Amino acid sequence: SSARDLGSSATSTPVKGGSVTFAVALDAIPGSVFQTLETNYPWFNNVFESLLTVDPKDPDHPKPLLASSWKVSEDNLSIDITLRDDVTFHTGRKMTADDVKYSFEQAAKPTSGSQLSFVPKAFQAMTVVSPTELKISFTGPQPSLFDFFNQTPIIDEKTASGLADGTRVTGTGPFMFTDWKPGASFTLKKYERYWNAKAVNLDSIQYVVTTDATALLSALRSGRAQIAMGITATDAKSFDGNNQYQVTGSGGTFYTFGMNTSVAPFNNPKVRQAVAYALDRDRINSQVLAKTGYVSDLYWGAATPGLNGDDVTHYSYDPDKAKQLIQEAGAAGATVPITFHGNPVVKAMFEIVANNLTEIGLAPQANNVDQPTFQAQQIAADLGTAWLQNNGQGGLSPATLLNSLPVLRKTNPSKFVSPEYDKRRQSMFTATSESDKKAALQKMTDYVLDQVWAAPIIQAPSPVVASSALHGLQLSPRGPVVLTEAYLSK
Amino acid sequence: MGLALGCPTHQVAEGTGASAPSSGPLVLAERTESFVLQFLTRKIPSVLFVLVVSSIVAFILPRLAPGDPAVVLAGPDPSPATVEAIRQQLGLNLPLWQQYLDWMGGLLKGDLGQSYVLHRPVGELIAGRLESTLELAALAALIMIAVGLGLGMLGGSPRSRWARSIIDVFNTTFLAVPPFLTGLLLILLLGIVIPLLPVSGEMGFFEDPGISIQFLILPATALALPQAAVVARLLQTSMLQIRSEDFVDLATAKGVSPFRITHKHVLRNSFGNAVVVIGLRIGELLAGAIVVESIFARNGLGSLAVSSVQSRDYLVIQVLIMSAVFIAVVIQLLSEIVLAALDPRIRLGA
Amino acid sequence: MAREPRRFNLTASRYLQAFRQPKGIFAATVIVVLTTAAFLAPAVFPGGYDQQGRDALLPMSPEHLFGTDELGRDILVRSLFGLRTDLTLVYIAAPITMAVGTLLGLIGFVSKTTGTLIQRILDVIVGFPGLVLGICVVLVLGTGFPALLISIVVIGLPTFGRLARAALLSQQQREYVTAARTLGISRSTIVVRHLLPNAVDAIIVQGAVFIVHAVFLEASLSIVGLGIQPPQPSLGALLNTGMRYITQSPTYILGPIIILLLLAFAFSLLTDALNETVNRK
Amino acid sequence: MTSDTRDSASVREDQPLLRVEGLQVSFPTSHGVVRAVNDISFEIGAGRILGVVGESGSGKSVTARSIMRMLRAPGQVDGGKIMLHGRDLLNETEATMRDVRGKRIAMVFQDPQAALNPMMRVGDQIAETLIVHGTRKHEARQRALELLHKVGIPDVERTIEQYPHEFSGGMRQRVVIAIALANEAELLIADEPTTALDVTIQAQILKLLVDLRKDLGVAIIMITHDMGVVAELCDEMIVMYGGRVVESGPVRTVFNNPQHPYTNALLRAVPRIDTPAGHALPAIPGSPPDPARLPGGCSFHPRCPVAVEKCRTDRPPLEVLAPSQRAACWVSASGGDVEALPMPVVRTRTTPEEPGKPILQVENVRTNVGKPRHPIWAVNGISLEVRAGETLGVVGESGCGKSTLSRTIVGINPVGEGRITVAGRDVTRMGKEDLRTVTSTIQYVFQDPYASLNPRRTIGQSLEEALSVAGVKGHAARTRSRELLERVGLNGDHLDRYPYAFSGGQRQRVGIARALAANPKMLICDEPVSALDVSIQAQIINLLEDLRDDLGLGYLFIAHDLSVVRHLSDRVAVMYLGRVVEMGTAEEVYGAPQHPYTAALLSSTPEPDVDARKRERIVLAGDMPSPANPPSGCPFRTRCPIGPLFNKDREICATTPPPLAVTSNGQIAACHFAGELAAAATV
Ligand SMILES: Nc1ncnc2c1ncn2[C@@H]1O[C@H](COP(=O)(O)OP(=O)(O)OP(=O)(O)O)[C@@H](O)[C@H]1O
Ligand SMILES: Nc1ncnc2c1ncn2[C@@H]1O[C@H](COP(=O)(O)OP(=O)(O)OP(=O)(O)O)[C@@H](O)[C@H]1O
Ligand SMILES: [Mg+2]
Ligand SMILES: [Mg+2]
Repeated sequence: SSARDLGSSATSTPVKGGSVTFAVALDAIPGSVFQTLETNYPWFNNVFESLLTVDPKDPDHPKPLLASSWKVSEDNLSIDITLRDDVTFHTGRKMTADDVKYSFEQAAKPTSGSQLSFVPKAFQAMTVVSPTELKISFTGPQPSLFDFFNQTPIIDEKTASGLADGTRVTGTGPFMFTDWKPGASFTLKKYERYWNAKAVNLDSIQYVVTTDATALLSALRSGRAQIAMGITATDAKSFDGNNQYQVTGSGGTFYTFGMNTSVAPFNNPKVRQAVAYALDRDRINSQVLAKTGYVSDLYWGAATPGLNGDDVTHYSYDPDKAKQLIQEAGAAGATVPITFHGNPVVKAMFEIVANNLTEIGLAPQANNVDQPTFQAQQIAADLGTAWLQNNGQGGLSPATLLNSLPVLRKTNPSKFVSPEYDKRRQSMFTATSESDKKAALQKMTDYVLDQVWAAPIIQAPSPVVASSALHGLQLSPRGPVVLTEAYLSK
Repeated sequence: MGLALGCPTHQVAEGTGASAPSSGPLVLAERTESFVLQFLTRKIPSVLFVLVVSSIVAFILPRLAPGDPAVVLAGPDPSPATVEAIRQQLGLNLPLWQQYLDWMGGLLKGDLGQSYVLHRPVGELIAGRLESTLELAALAALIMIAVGLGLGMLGGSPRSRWARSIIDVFNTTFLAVPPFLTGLLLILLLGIVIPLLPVSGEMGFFEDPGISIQFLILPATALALPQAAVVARLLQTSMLQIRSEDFVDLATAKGVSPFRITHKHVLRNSFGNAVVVIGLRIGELLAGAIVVESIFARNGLGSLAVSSVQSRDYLVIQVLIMSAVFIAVVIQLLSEIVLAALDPRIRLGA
Repeated sequence: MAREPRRFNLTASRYLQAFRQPKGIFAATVIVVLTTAAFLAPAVFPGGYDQQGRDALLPMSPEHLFGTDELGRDILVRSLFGLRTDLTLVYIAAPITMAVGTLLGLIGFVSKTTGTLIQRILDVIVGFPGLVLGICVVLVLGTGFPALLISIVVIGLPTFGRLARAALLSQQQREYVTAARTLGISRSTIVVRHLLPNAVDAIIVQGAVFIVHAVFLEASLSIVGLGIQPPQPSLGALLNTGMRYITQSPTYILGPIIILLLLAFAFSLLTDALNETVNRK
Repeated sequence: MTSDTRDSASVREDQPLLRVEGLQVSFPTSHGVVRAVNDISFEIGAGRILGVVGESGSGKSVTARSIMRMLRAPGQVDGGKIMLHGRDLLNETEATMRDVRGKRIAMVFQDPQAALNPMMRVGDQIAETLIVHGTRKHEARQRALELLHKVGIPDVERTIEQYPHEFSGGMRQRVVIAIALANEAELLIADEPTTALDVTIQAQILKLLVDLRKDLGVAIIMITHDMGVVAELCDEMIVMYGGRVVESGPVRTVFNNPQHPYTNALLRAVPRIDTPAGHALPAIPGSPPDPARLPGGCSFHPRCPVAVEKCRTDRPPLEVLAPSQRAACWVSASGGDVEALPMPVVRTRTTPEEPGKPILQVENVRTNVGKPRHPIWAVNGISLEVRAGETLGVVGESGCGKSTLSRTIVGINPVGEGRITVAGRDVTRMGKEDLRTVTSTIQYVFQDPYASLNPRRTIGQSLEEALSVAGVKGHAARTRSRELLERVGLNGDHLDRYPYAFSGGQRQRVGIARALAANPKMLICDEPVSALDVSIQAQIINLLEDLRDDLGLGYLFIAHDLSVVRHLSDRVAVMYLGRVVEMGTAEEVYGAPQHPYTAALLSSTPEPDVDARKRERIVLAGDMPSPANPPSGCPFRTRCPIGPLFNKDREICATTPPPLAVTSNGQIAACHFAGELAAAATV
């Protein structure tokens, strides 16, 4: 499989049965099934499944999951999907094309909070041809269609109302969500009638919410938990070289430095470029993320098909050049209030960023707010002059990101609007041939690098530390930790 | 800080003019009961006032902060439309007074409301976290009472200078050092330098009492010691002061031994004060639990309070604040009643 | 019959008596040394508190007495600057709280209903868990120095309001107050001229206690991330960050803890010394 | 019931019960060593009563505590012996002392309010004394019942279960005495056992002590500063001054022929009931010495009217100067006359025949000190008036409403009913203007000179504050303050001193100066001398008299000491339970008291006169009822010696409150049977 498999190299054969304790820093939020939430990574895709899975490295060739096959029409304006016929919900009811349609309709609603809701909104019609066949038509090409299929769980209409309070969380996946004590714990129990039940090894997974980083560590060290997520990168690093543990990461969070292009000094692209040069990304990587991050000047990874590798390191750390640019722009000494929220990683990042900006002659100021405040300000497009932002949308295709990532949206917090940007976006969406896509991406990349209204700082996965007795974990840059085939060796 | 103690009322027992109250245990009990009732009736207006104002503040304050549950529910990168839709769904677009009245109406019916963010009944959420905090507070209260009374009595007894200076150092240190710092020191000392006890996490007492206690010892101690110092200091001062009263002299003049004087005369008279402080300190324990829970990574009510503030889960915050205020009021009333029960001079009605 | 009277004199020199005893001398020395070190820090370390380096999380060493933090900054320097922040905060907050609190406590002697109302409102504040109230205030006002200042003041008000009222109530029973009334002196004058000066003792002693409490309040708010904003250090913020590295670098939080302990101990002794001076027979 | 239960081996017939020899006690304090007791010696035989008198600070209590080995820290015995039956208590172990305390020597303290454990039932407190000395529990309780009965507490089965706060002061003192008697101690040390009590209660307690001595043969050391108590009760006496015994001997000889000028002065400085006013009191100048700075030589010399040069330099020894009488005085040792006190001025003043307009008129005033819905009438329908230059004395037991009356007059307590007129203006409503009239006309002198001055303001500030109300400000105020200080006999340079720098008497002078600041026409003096030592008391009384005569002031003089009131007053009102029960000129009221209460008060007052002992006293039973719960009919009927308690047929007293009316001999009293006791009370 394309996803990173942990422990699969081990020679042991899978052991059936057993229970794993998963220490997580954040509680589940089952009410938000359509949102991509880091909170839900540890359990979500063990309970819910989507139609297919997309490998970021090969986005054009997804793997089937609940859909057994699909066919996009020649004109790129419709798709025929064929579903597996052996899938049942945890209630025992058979999953049909109606459920898929229902799920997509829900995702389209504004209240779903789906980052990809722009995709179903553009659906012209969804026709249930047969219980296993669904036809969807659209008005224009849908470059983000597979990303949407990949991200959107198929939910049970009958029990959908139980999602909000977590009392009935019904998916089609290998495990059932039970015993939720908000803020404290929940359990996944093996679903015996899972369509691929023979692949499932574990009987249950206990999730223990452990908000404190040290507590997470001690849970792992003491053997109370076999796997943990939410450990800081620096803590995770302390397991390096200890062969009782395996350290890896899942998902990918974008950390960006956003700038308001409608006010001084960032209305001047030179200042923005100066900032991009000033950021000491490597230091941030080593001191804040214990080198687990991936330094990039772009939102799409170096592995993105069609990308020129050098672009990723376009802005290497160059304070002198940055200082010079600032001088040229006449922005020396400008105060830069930076809004950020209380996440410790962001906070540490802020300290280095502020230090970097001071170095080049700007005067940064801290404006630390809590998460809801930050979001409220973001929604109101009122984040001030500059801000630090993090978005967990690693692994999506560039065309999808242009719509789903707030900084890249047409209406973005940076208030960056230009006809040129619109034009280049459009060509990203409409390109269908490989070469067109490649050309569009290159043009977009050049433009984004030149204008840098939001300077990417780093992309980092969330560290996952597991006991080396735990095998068969599936992790991906998209985030979810899949334990379908996981087992504990004796 | 202190309660207004009822003035000792002097009653004339001799002389036929004064109608001396008939006594006997039964009559006395009845009288006490009616005094308690009278006392409570007299207190009702001010208690109500405090509760109502608290409810208004608890309602308004979190809502003044930017962001609301809709923003939290809308996920990481929402659009304004999404947020607005969720707001509608939650009823957050209703006028404030209406939301307030709805909440109060629910409260009066015993309905604590539903969490906006978790969509669970608030009562259930709180119940889920209660055990952790109760265990912590209970053990801390035990330690506080044991250490506080123990040291207080030692300090208030005629001891060598030596013993008293040790107690003084303890008191001075812990009076100044809050639970939060005590906790950090304990973590460093007993968790890191000599790793004896787990420094974070927890386990329900009924799941495994042994392990549960291991997790509890450090946070409970951290929480208890500063309060114990307050109790000890107060008991000591009060005992030393009582010791200089004339009736202690009279007891000495009767030939009573120092030990008996301490127990029968000094302690008994200092106890009322001690009870009041212990009552107030238990309130402080609960308040201090917030930070201690955060340091020792316990999922109790404190962390629920902090996280619900951070997720703008209004109803949860409101109910938690109201519970805290309610507990404070009850403790205050209780300690006044207990004090009156302990001290024959104090009449609750007065 | 007649007892030896208490020796009084109104001037500040009365409180200076506290510094005649060993306790007071020790407390004063520590406080003066810490305060001086804190406020001279910018002069001694012209590089400021944000000299970042690549040597992160170093243990204690001669170059870095308290080690370095996660961004390679010297923790001693940051602790001193942090102390400076904290002391600035509390040296401003404490007098304001004492003055406003006392004033609120006083009002009851001029207008009974307003006084009762204020006491009830203070009861409300007391009922609130301090930290939650602090968090709410900071959230409403936004983080930063002024918001922190206000939340410390708000949380401290009831202590002084109630204390002042209690002290005044006990003074009010005294015969010299009756004496002033029979002279025909107005209530407000009596409050200011007679009651207040005699209630000041209790307030000053409590003030010394409050300074330490205020520092810890800042620390508690920092634990929740709403204290002083980075990169400006505060003792609470240092502890907060240090806590995260407690396994990798246990000495990280040691520096700030030592300073906090010294501060707390000194003010506790000062309180004792003041108390003894004030209550001296 | 004598010594048969005791260790007879320790009783040696040739030894007195207790002999103190050369006792020295000091208190090393931060301000220097206080030598509280300097080499004192005395003895007391079985069954005797020894009076110990002396002013405040003379070391009486310290002596008593030394005998019990109960000195307060940092006190220490520096020398001497305390021989109980020939064994030195100072050499005994603490455990032995515990056996001695409460079993062989018992003690009664001054303040019955404070001497009982408030949290312990009285029965338990008595029983404890027995239990710690080995009695079994139920026996102890039985004995406690007997003891309570013996000290005259009624209804013991019930009262034994009560707490001290449910007892009145007099009853508490009885309980303390019961505790002292529990183990049949041979010696009872009573440290001012009646100082805190009313005369009526004092009479009860003194009678109890006399009876106990008669019944049990217990010896008593009676510490007091009241010469009257000594005269009435004691066999021998010692007089202490500055930590030394200055005179000792049998009471009769010492009273009739004092050998020390201090004893003489003490005897003369007290006003007497039986001597009419007109003379200034022969006050002792100055104030008692500070034991930390005792004057050299005879410590009394700075105040002594007959001191010679030798007194300043050499300390006189305590010598036998008359049969069985010792004194420490160079003058009397050399045969000089110690009775030569500066002869007081004879006042020429007579009561103004045609007094001016009344300054103050109080008509049927009632004052509620309780809640509006549950009134407690502490002042219950009082009418009186005060004219310029005239003194109206108000007497009555503690709690009868004297202070409430005066507080009502100056507007501190609101008038419940009735009318108050000040300087012709109806001020009942006490509006702003009314208050201005009141404060400019009437000023107040308080009882406690320590409490009535703000400790944090200088004397000057206090005076200037008072002056500013009267409109005198700035430089003029300063000058006037000096004048005022000098007027009350203080040094005008002391304006910048704080109150603590003054003695009690000096402070009271400051209080008076402050009251005079507003040029009032009248002073209300609420027990202005009762907190002061006898010698100081006389000074203040003289000062008040001078001021009255010089400034033509009217006085409302409140006191519970009948002699003082008699000395000062032109007219007297006797209060009981919020009402005036008798009113008239001092001569009338003291000469022929019409109300049985007045008669009882007069009869209860101990006179510093050994011959008065033969007098049959009227001792009232019980205490004054609470104003919250007044008896029906005549308020005094529950204690009245001629009322329904003793004459069953006098039902009228229980049903009809007697009006304040003219009695058969033309005086005014509120009694249905006025005048019946007039003869019994007068000497
Ligand atoms: N604990 C103490 N510390 C210091 N000095 C003391 C102490 N107790 C008594 N003294 C000193 O001893 C002196 C004598 O005190 P004592 O109590 O015997 O006087 P007294 O004659 O009983 O007076 P009073 O009539 O006021 O009771 C006092 O002047 C006081 O200064
Ligand atoms: N605030 C009050 N509440 C209840 N009872 C009161 C109050 N003030 C006074 N009294 C009662 O009123 C009565 C009269 O008190 P007041 O002080 O006038 O007596 P007094 O004659 O001055 O006594 P003393 O000689 O002890 O000074 C007392 O029985 C007292 O208990
Ligand atoms: Mg005495
Ligand atoms: Mg009085």
